[in-house]
Order: sequence, then structure tokens, then C-alpha cells
Amino acid sequence: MDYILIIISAVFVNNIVMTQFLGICPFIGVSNKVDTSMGMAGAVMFVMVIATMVTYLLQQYILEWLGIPFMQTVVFILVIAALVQLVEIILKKVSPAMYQALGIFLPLITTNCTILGVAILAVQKEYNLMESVVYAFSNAAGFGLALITFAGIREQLDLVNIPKSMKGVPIAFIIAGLLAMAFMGFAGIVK
Amino acid sequence: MAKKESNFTNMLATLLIVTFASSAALGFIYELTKKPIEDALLYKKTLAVQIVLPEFNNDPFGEAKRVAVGKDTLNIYPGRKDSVLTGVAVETSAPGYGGDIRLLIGFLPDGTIREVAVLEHKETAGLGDKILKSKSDFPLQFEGKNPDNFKLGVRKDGAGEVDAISASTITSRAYCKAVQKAYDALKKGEIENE
Amino acid sequence: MNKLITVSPSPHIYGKDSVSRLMYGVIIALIPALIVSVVMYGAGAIIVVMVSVASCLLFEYLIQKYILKSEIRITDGSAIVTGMLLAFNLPSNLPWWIIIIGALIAIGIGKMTFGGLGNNPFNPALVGRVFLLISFPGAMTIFPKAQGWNTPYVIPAGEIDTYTGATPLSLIKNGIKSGKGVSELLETSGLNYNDLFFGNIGGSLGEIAAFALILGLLFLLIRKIITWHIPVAVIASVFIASGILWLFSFEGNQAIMNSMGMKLPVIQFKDAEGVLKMFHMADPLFHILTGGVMLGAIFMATDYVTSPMTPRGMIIYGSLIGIITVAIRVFGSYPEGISFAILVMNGFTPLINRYVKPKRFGKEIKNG
Amino acid sequence: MNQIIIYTIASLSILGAVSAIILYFVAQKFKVYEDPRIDEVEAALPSANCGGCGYAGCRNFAEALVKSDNFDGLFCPVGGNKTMEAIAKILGREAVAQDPLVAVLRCNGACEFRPKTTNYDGATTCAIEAALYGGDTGCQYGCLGHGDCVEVCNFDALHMDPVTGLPVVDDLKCTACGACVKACPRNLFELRKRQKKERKIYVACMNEDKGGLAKKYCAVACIGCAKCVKVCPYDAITMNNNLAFIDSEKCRLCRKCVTECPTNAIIEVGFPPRKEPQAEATVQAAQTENTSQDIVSAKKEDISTNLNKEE
Amino acid sequence: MNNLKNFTKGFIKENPVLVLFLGLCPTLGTSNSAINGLSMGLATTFVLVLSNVVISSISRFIPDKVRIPSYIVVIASFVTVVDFMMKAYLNTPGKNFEPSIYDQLGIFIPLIVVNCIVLGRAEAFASKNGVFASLIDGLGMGLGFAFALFMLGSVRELLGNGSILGFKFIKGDGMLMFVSPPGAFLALGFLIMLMRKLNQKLAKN
Amino acid sequence: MLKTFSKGGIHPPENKLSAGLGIETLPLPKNVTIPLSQHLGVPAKPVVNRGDEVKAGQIIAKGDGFVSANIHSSVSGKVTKIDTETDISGYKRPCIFIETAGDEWLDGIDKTDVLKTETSLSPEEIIAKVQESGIVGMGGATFPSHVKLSVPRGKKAEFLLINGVECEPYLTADHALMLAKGEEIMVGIRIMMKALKVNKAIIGIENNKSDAIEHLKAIAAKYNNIEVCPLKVKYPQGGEKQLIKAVLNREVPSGGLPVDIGAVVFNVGTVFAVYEAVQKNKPLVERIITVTGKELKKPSNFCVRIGTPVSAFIEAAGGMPENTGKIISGGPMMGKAVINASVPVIKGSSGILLLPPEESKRKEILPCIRCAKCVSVCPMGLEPYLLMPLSQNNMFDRLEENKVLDCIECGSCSFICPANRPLLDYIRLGKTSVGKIIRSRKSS
Repeated sequence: MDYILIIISAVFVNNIVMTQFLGICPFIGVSNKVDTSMGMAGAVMFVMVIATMVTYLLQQYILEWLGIPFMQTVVFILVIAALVQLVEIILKKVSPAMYQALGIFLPLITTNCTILGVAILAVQKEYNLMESVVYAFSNAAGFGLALITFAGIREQLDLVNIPKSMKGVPIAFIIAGLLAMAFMGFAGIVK
Repeated sequence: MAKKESNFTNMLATLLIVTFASSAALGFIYELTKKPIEDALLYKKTLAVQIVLPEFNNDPFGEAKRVAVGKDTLNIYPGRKDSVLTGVAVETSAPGYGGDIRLLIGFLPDGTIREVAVLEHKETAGLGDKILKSKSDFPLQFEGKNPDNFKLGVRKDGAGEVDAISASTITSRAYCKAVQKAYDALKKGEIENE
Repeated sequence: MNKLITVSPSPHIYGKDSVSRLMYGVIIALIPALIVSVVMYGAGAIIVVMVSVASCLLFEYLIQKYILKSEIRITDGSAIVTGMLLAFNLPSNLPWWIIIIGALIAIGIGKMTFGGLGNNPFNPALVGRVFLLISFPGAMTIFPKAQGWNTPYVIPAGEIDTYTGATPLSLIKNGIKSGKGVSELLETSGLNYNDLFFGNIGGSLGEIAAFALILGLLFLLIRKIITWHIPVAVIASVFIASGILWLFSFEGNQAIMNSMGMKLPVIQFKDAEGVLKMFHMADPLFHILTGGVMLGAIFMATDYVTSPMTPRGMIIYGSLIGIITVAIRVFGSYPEGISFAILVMNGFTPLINRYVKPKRFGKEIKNG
Repeated sequence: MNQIIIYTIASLSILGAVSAIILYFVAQKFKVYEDPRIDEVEAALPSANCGGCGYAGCRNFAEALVKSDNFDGLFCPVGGNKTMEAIAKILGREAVAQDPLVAVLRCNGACEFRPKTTNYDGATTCAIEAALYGGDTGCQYGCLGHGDCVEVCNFDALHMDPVTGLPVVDDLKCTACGACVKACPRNLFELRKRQKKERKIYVACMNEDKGGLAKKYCAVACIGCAKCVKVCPYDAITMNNNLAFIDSEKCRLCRKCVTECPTNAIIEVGFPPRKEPQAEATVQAAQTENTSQDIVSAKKEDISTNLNKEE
Repeated sequence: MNNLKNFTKGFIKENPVLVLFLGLCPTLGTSNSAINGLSMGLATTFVLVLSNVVISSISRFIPDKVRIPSYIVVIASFVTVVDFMMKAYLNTPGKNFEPSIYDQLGIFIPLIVVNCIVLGRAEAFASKNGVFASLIDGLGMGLGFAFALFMLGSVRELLGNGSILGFKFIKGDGMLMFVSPPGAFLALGFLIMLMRKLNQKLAKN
Repeated sequence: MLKTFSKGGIHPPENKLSAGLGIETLPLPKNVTIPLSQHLGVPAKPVVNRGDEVKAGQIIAKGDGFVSANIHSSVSGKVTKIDTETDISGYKRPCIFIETAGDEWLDGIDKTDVLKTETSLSPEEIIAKVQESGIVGMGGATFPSHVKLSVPRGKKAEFLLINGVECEPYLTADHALMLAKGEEIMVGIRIMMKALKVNKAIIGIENNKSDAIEHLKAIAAKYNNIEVCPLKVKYPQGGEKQLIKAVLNREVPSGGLPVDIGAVVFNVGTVFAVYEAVQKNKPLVERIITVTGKELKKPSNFCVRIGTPVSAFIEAAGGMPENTGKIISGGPMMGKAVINASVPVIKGSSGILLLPPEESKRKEILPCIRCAKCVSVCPMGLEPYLLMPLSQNNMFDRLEENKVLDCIECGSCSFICPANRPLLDYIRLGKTSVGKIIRSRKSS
């Protein structure tokens, strides 16, 4: 039951993009096409789950044990950067097809604040390992949901005449704002 | 000078040096800021008590008492100046519209409400958040009142003398309930002058 | 040679439908509900509708003329429709300046930032309405009691309780929150289905009378302005979703017990204080008659621009609107939820259009 | 030294070392070669993504450049020789220098030279009108005037002249990317060698009809009389299907053909005014003066009387 | 002269948020009031300037393959320093028990490390330029960022709360939408549009 | 419940002004201009020269390749020139100009109206005869009929469908033909059944032509295996795919041919031409054509020689009205607007429609309001609202993905669009571009 609440909360109620403002750069940048945004969502989900798992273990069994939790930021980002690079290198060799689908987004993910943000939030919320993984997964799903919906709208808008001054990023923000407004309706479903 | 080549020793050495330097610096700065950080955290913790209570110079947390009211157990913190009881802060809560409303209520020794601080709430912005002093005059109704002769209940319900926040009756009721609970705890806690 | 022969690609004749004909059709369909609201709420309803329509038209005109510098098309009726629908979603005592802000948001942000009619991914009237609901929750959730022509537009200070009340839905929702049963609440408030059907309740000015909205629906269907798919899908899914939940609520259990002698399990949950509580809920008929489900299903969700293009897509869209509405009503913090549900599904409409294609003629032949 | 500091240093250093080691070995083990020059080449390209090179975008073109052994057939018309040289430098190869080109419109059928014979009332694009019929004038080779070319120009080098109803090329902005050549359903654009001071002489007509018919519908059509071929001292002009063509590689801008042409179908651009302005009066007038309606209608009469005489 | 140009470009012409669209997460997340936006901007500036200085001075010694990890470690260290500082000195709750600035910025302080502006400037500018130029660049970009955040924060605070920097202009609440998440998107969208128009006008003159 | 096709379709006002009128024969034109491409496929090659004397029915141009058709002189006289002239396509294309002299027919052509019911020819001989006579689809598609009659190897035709639907408003040529030449049509059907080796033929007729239905039903009773199927009025039922769906409830696969599902469809006009070719040895040199228009004095059905200028029979129908904005060859939905009244009639011309300017003018284009009416009327289940902007923005891969090639260009979407958007214009454009791309992909 707790897991379901975590999922609903992360996907709809406290959507990572629309209410927590994490991962805005890729949200705006990689959402021109539905297909690419699906690739991005997949890549984020993949990395986020692994990264959260690894950082969780690091935090619990090394940083806390040594009494230096304040090293969180430095350690996490270093690990995430290394991890992303590792995944990229391995994927390229092991599964070129998957690399084609997800790989091109991997460099973007290092500086995607959702990964670090979710890793830190999972620690802050004092989840256990399984909860952290579910939390990471559902946040990635929430990110994907927002991204793909958004890409759908933008793809449709590509076919009509938007006022010139609104084209591109400004209109993307307006859509994001209206979408976030719609999602506010879910407020309170999970306390 | 030419760029360093990316061979194994160079890479390892560079990373080691960089991490060594930055971790050393971090450890050092951590030591430096340790004290101020602790001070700040302590201040934050006591701030609410300082706001709701009159002047005191004891450690209210050290003298904290836990009092059971109904199913709940409430924390109460007595404030004393030179061992004379100046007031009692009671931490209380009640379920509102969006979640628990947590209040810290400062009572004068005679049971009069001095000041109420909202520790935490999840009420709707623009409606239920009028329990904040910065948002409306609703909390002012309680200041200077003694629950002995001020009925804590919403006037519209016929249950008391409090004017509810319009369109937020649930929040208003919860607020009254929390204050009532705190008052009960205060009575039960029997904090006296030492 | 002045009169040259015209040459153009086929076809050479055209149907008689036009954008403005469709828009004015919607306006006509809204009139019964407008009449009911004037009968119930008096001058306030007229003021709100007038202000809303006039400011929508004005903003559309100003933006087209001075900002977009495009052709002025305010006569196509779309701004009037937006204005009326916005007004229909507001309480009839809303101060005029809030209405103007709502109209500005609806037309300015909801419609014109995207270039105008046809481009907006979200229903402009709902954008305006939800914006106001979040921005001015106080003013937007105090509804006048239906007192006919005597209902004041400006509520006299200090007499708020005499003239205003909650909508049936928020009454029930707040009541359940404070631990009362639905039947008890209905009894004390004197609500009955007749009132719900004929509009003798508090609420947004256009949502109160189910029968007037259904009249509008019939008109729209007869004139072939909309198809049945969306309204039916929304209403049916609200009915079914709330019905299923209701069966497992205290009230549903009682009803089943009384009529069939069957006993279904009742959902129980722990409240904030850790006390085990029964799950209370109003019945499905109540849910479809209140809180703008009819207005939303018939007029808001069917907005051409923001709804899917294929019958199958429309049914998916409509059913999800219904389910989200019920989810928000029962579990969320808003007593009604159809506005949000429609906006959310507006967001998903492009994806529905992308993946739910009409049934093509003829199967594709492989390797051809 | 404090214990915390030691832990801090130790943990981070070890972490850094470990990640460096792992990364290094994994990178060694899973190495996949990708030419880093692709990125460099892409950076050197103008990233207009106009498709003028024949590839889907600058990135694709960069890949093709890196993969190919020489630059045969690979040329970025937007960046021109300069860019190609830069790329050649990156790849260590010789660039094939290509003469700079500029687009010209091979039609001068302004409204007053080419009266309408029908009203076109479809979607306003040339492609659709061309697919439908021969156009709203009697000439089925000439410009349709809906500006498909202006639409596709990425460099703002084309605009419609509201008076003549024909597109005008801005020589300074034109990069010869060829988008207009592809877009024009009548194939009216030609990429010609740039001459000094942007001077050019070309046949502004694509009409392959026989002389009389061509002339009947357009006063400035090439009637295939071949006078220009005879007068050209450099053999730069050829006749094909009743239509003259001036090869820009051979033309030396002597302007003899311009004076010879009976219908002013050969246009010269960028030259100082002649001593005897008589010969090109019509063209000049058409290009500069005819803003007022009176002149236009007067011209029309002129032309129609001319036409009558011819017939 | 060149340095001056480097310094000023971050405000209008190459404003990291409004023109280059970098660092959008903290921009949206911390701009619900002018003071929050400003503090976030200044914290980022601090990190940006120091990391630019350090990276420009050490970049010559760093092999290419470990460039990014090294930079990240440097940046993350400065971020942690900022975290310490703010936790110690900007952690005082307000008079009416409003959360402290440190609490309001919350998760976005450690996330400065993944702010594209910081790594981006390190990569694009600091690693190729001298120490002083990098310092100026960092300062310019950082203040440009802070400027944008302050602007957005002011707009949102004014529209949503009727105040700027806590000074009330109207009684009661404003349009609460602007202090809630959707308002951030809307306000930033319009701000970017206005900036675009301004830049077009500047380019014309 | 009358049969019809299930998906989409519209009901434009019928305006069948010349319905029920007989067929009039026009006097011989003084000159004819016979275009060399009157059929789908490669233009025919002229086999006469300038100055040659020709007789009516004499072959003057030979089909060039398999998908091409012979062209015969429709009058007797002298070839004055072979030159380009603007024809119905709107472009100048090669034509043979003949000056009429007398009315001399080639030997062996039976010009009488005597019904000849039996044929001794084998299927192959019938097809050869059809090819020789230059018969093309007379409904407007002008696809050479002999190609259609030769069922590809590995496929089998089960049904012969005869298209007597005439769903286009205004047109009544097929209607008139069915009333006047019922017996001949039946014989033609028998001949074609023999050629196709099928045992079942169905004539589809919309029930706004109840007299034709009754007439043909009565005649069909005399013949085995020929059935008349009344259909509900709905445009574009005359489309091959829609007719098969309506009559047989089978769907032609996307990118496939009717014969893939065992059906072959011919227009009644074609059937009559086949009858004349096989039984009377008469090549395709004349056809029935409707001249109509609300302003026209005397809307009529004429039997005219191919190559007659349109103006000739507009005169016969009462002269060109003052108020003419558009001259359309064919019906108002799928017909082609021509540039003037001097263009010649070709084998595929089923009617000439004169529209007044106010009807012919398009209305102002408004933005798409996504009302989905175009989706609901598209008989092919396409999404015109999407295809148009895709075509405008040159998104060819998405056009292909969304089946633009399935469009039958019926124009229902443009007809219904409340925002007056030129949907079909752009879809046609996109279709051409995508077609080109696919061809080049296949060839490479």
C-alpha cells in the first residue's frame, strides 16, 4: 500500500517536473518529438533507478558509518557522473540497439538534476532501500509522463502558426504552466 | 605547456590530487562552520517558544513535560524567568482539511492565551492558510482570551464564539479543537511555580 | 476582359457549415441553462455573464489588433462561447474585477499565446476558471444560495452566512470529513434530486440545472454540432466509477442491504488520529447531477479544439475524464474535479490523436 | 588532525581513485571507435541545416565528409569555399574550390507583360496551382507568383515584389543553397556563377512555345529567334526548344545580346546605365518606375497594340 | 574593455536564464519570492566565480579523460561550502515563523552542482581562459543569473502576494497562482518572450 | 435497409437537373481536336500526318505500351495539324486537329441500333478487341479497360461490379444511358463476364434513379447471374472501393487492387462502349455527356463525338449563361475546372457543369478548429486535418505513415470543412510528393 502511495504521489501529485521543478532543462530541450522523449524517459528511468540504489547504499553504509553525511553532494555527483559514463560505455559495446535508443541521451543525464535530486530526496525522506527504488522508479515515470505528454502537445503545435515571439521556449513554458495547473487538481490525493 | 596526456597514471594522479585537495578543504570548512550550524539549528528549535512565551531565561526543553489528553500525548514547555513561571508553551495538533495542523500555543500562567504559532499546516493556500497571522486576523481572536470563559468553537455551528474563516469551516474547527486540546493539557499538566 | 473564368482544384461546391454557425449553435444550446441561472440567481447571473462575455470579446479584439496584429475575427463567436462558458463556471456573486482577470487569462494565456482559435491545446474557459480557482480560492468557493431574483450580487457585509452556502458536493465532502454520514447530511441540508435536476441549489451559475444542460445537449446533437461520444463517455464513466466506489462505501452497503439483503465489504481506513473509519460516499446519481459534470461533459469536454478527433479517441478521453473526476472528488482536496480532469485530458489529447487513429479503409498488405 | 577530516579525505580520495580506475579499465575493455572528427567538422559547418548539400542536415553531411575519400560532389553552398577549406584542414585534404553561385529567376513575366487568362482560386501555393493546370496566364512556363520560393528561403534572400508579382533575389544574401531551385514547380531558378559587382546577364524566360504563341501571352517572352546566338562572340548562347540559354561559365558580360533581343527577354543587372537608354526602356521602366497605376495601364495598351501589330 | 563586455553580457544579451535557457530548475524552484530568487542567484554566483577561478588555474594540468569528473568534484566542493555557510548563517526563521531562506531553497542548494551554467562556464570559458577573465566571466554570468531570478521572483511575488521583498503593496493575497508551481512556468514564459522582444529591439538599433 | 458503404461519406445537394431526359445527338462539329492523352498512362503515338484524310473510326494514334490506349478519329475529314493545345488538364499537350468533311465511317463498323446479343469471340479475343477499340474507364478515371479485363496471374475475379451509381451531383449521363441502352448494357456485361471468366455480375445504382433500377431489373431478369443492387444515396459511392464495400461488404486492401478481393468494377458507360466495340466493331469515338448548370437554359444529355469543343454543346444547351464563373469537366466534387470553353471533350468527360461565380468562389480560409468533421466524412478513414499541415510542412514520412496514398480525392473533407480549408488541395500535393519518394525508394 505504501508503495502505491509513493507511486501515485510521485507520478501525479508531486510530479517531479511540474511541482518540484527538477529536470526542466531536458523537459524543455528534448520534448520536440514524442519518439525522442520516449527515449529520454527510458534513459532517465534506467539511470535513475541504478543511481538511487547505488547512492542509497553509499549513504547508508559509508557516509553515515564514517559520520560524514555532509559529503553527500560531492560523493553523489561523482558517483552519478562515473555511473552514467560507465553505462554509456558498456551499453555502446553490449547492446548497440539500446545505445541507439537511449545512449544519445546519456550525456545529457549527468547534468539532469532529477537524478541527483531524487537521490538526495530519497535519503532525506528516510526511505529504505526498496522504497528508494520504488521512489526513483515512480519519479522517473512521472518525468516520462510529463515529458511525453508535453512532447505530444508540442508536436501538435508544430503544425500550427504560433505567434513568432512565443515560438520555442516561451510557448513551452506556457504549456508547462497550464499542464502543471491541470495537475494541481490531483493535490491532496496523497497527503 | 602542453595538455597532460590521458594515460592511466596521469588520470589517477589528477583525480587523486583533486579529490584530496577538495576533501581536505571541505573537512576543514566543516570544522569551521560546525558551531554556527549547531547554533542556528538550536535557535530554530527554540524560536517558536521564544515567540509565544513572555521573557524567560530557563531551558523550556529541559523542563518539558508530556501530558496525555484523550488519545494524544502533548508536549508542554514551561518558561520561567529567574525561576518564576512566566508562561507555558503547549505543542498541539488537530486534523484540518489538508492534513494535521500543528500549533504551539503560549499560555500565561493564569491560562490566558498569549500567542499562537503555526508550526506546520497543509491547508489550501488562500483559504485555510488564513490561520497564519500574516494572512488574516483570524488568530487574533484567540489572543488574550482565557478558554475558561471563551468558548472554543465555531459560532456558525452554535458551538462557540469563534468567527470561522469563510469557506474554511473545517480548518477553523480544527484550529479551535487544537487550542482546546492544548488548554486541557495545560490544566492537566499542572505546572506551578517552583 | 473583366470576367475571367475561375479555375480551382476540386471540389467545386461546399457544405453550408461554417465556424460561426457552429459557434452560435453552441451559444443557443447554452441559453436554457442561462435562463435557469437567471431565474435562480437573479441579476448576479446576468452581470457575471455580461462582464465575462464583454471582456472576452474586448481582450480578443485588443490582442488581435495590437499584439498579434492579425485579422480581427471576434465575430466568429468563439470568444462569446469562451466568455459564456467561463461565466457558467463562476459563482454568480463573483466580483467583476476577478471576472475580468479570468477573461484575460482565458483569452490571453489560454488562447492567444498560441495564436488564437484552433491552436490552443487547453480549453480557454477552463484555463481561466482553474486559474481563478487557485488564485482566488476564497471568492471562488462561496456560492450564493438560490433565492431567485432577490439573490444579491454584492453580499452585504456580515451577512455572508445568510446569503451564501456551499455547493452540494462540498457540503457532502466537508461533512464526510467531519465524520458525518451522507444521508444525515442530505437530510439536514434539505437537498433532494428534484433540486439537483432543476437547479435549486448553490453552485457555479451554469452548472446547477441538469435538465437545462440536457436540453442543450439535445440541441447540439440534433444540429450535429457534436457527437454523442464524449458526453456519454464522461457521464457514464463518472457514474460507473463512483458507483463502484459507492458499492463499497457505508451508504452503498446500506442500500444493498435494504434492497437485496446482500452484504458487501465496506472500505475502512485509518484517519489522521489512527481511528478506524468507515468509507462514506454519495451515490452515483448524486455525482453525475452535481459539480458541473453535466456542464463539463456537454460543453467543456466537447470543445472541438481540445478534444480528440476520432470516436474511439473521444471515448477514451471521456472515460478518463470521468475516472479522474471521481478520483479527485473522492480522494483529492477539491470537492469537484471535472475542470481539472478535463484540463489534464486536454493535455493528453495530442497523444490520443497520435495513437488512436480512425479505422482505416482496407487492411494494409504486407510486403506490397 | 581531526578524525572527520581524515575520513573525509580518505573516502573521497578512495572514491575518486576507484572511479578513475574502473572507468579507465571499462573504457579500455568496451572501446568502440567513433571518429571524433565528425564533431569537429560539424562545428565548422554553418549549421543552417538547409539541406543545400543534399544531406538531411549538417550532421549527416559531416558524417559523409568524414567517411568519403575526397570531396567530389560534397559541397556546402552556404559556407562556400571558406568552410570547405576549414573542413579540408580538419580532415587533412584538399578542398575542391567551386565558383560562388547566385540564384536568378528566369522569368520576367510581370503582371503587365503577361495578362491573366483565368482566375486561380485554390490554395495559394505554386505547387498546387502547377499541379492543377498551366497557370492563370497563357504562359505555362512562367512564374505563378505565390512565393513558394520565398517560403523555403532560409536566408531571407527572396521576397515578392508586390508590383510585378515576381520574387526578387537579394544577391548579397543569397547563398545558392538551392532550396528555391527545388521548391519552384516551374523550375525557374538557375544557379549562375557570380560575376564581379554582382553583374549578370541571363535569359529571363523559360517559355518553350513557338515564338508567336509565346509572344501572344507574354510581351517579354523569348521567342526563339536566335538573334542572340548569332551576335554572341563567345559562343555562350545556345538554343533549345525555342529557348535561348546563356552559359554563365562562358558569358563575358559584353551585353551584345541584350541590345539584340527583340522582346527584352535577356536581362542585364548591375551595369551602369547605357548611353542610349532606348533599348532597355521597357525593362527599366518595369523594374523601377511602374509604381503608379497609370503607367501600368498605359504600358498595357502599348503592349497590346504591339501585339496586335505582330499578329 | 573586453572584460567589461564579458561582465555585462550576462545581464541582457547572453542572460543565462532568459536567453540561453540554462539553469532553469532553480530558476523556477526558488523564484516564489524576490528574496529567495536573489539568494539563490547569489549562492550560484559564489560557486560560479570560485569554481571558474580554480578551474581556469588548474585546467592545464588535467588530462582530458578525467576533465569532467575533476571539474565536478571542484564544483561540488564549493557547493558544499555554500551549503555549510547558508546552513550556518542564513538559517534563521522569520518573525512570523516563516521558514528560513536555507529551508526555502532546500534541495536546490545541493543541486547547484548540476546547474548547467556552472559546468557549462567551466567547460566553455574557464578551461580556455585566464584566471582573471574567468573570474569576470563567472561574476557576470552569476549576476546575470541572479538578476533573472530576482526579476522573476519580484514578478511572482508582486502578482501572487502583492509585495516585493516583503513590502506589501496591496492588502491580502494576490493571484495565488503565481506563487504556486504553474505560475512559475507562466511567468518565466512571458519573461522570456519579453526578453526576446527586448533583444530584438536592441539588435535593431 | 438499403446497402451503402459504412465509413464516412456526405450528402451534397443532388441538383440532377437533366435527370430523366433522353439522349440527344448533336450535329457534327466543324472541327475536332483530339488529345493524344485521354487515358491514364503514356500518351498515344500519332500514326497519321498533317494533311492525311481520315474516316470516322480510323485509328489515328496507337497506344504506347501496355497501360495506354488507341485513339480513333471521331469524324471523317482532313488532319489539319498535329500540335500542342490546352486540353482539360489545363496544360498544352499534343493533339490531332481534324477538319470535318462529311460523315464517312470506316468499313466494317455497324452504326445501326440493332441489338446483337450473341458473341463468338473467346475471352482473349474480346480483350484484344477492347484494346484495339481504345476503351478506357468512362467514369472519369480513364484507366485502359483491357488492362483491367486481364486479371493478373494468381488472382481470380469472382464478381463483376457495374458502376451505375453516378453519385456526383448534377451528372445524369449514366442515368440516361441506363434508361436508353439497357439491353445493350446487359449484353456488354455478358461479354465482360466472359472475358473475366466470372459468373456473377451486380449493377450498383443509387436509389435516386428508381426508374433506371426498375428498368434494368426488368431486363436483368432475362439474363442469368446479373443482379441489380439498389444503394442508398451517399457520396462518394461511385468510388471503386466504396462501391465494392457497399455491394459486397469487402474492403480493398490499402495499396491493393479490387481484384485482390475478387472484384472488378466497370462503369456502365464502359460496358456500353465494350458492347459497341465487340458487337458492332465500333471503336470509342463518341460518348454520352451531361451539360448542366443552374443558369443554363436547357440542361441536357448529349451524345457527342470525342474532340468536340465544349462550347459547341453548351450552345446546343441554350448558350453560355451570362453568369458563368467556372466551367467544370465532370461533376462538382471531383471534376476539373477548365480554362475556357474551347477545350475538347475526351473519353473520360462525363459532364460539363457551369457554375455561377458566387458558387464557384471559395470562401475565406479560417484556422482549423479541429471539429473532426473531415475525419468523420472521410470514406477512407484518413485524417485530412492532419494530412494538410503535414503536407504544408513537407513532413513526408509522417504523411506516408498516415496513409496519404489511400486518399481517393473525393473532396468530402473540403466540402464539409466549416473553416473552408483547402484540405484536398494540400493532400493531393502531399500525395504526389510521397508517391515520388516511394517510387524513387523502390527504384534504388
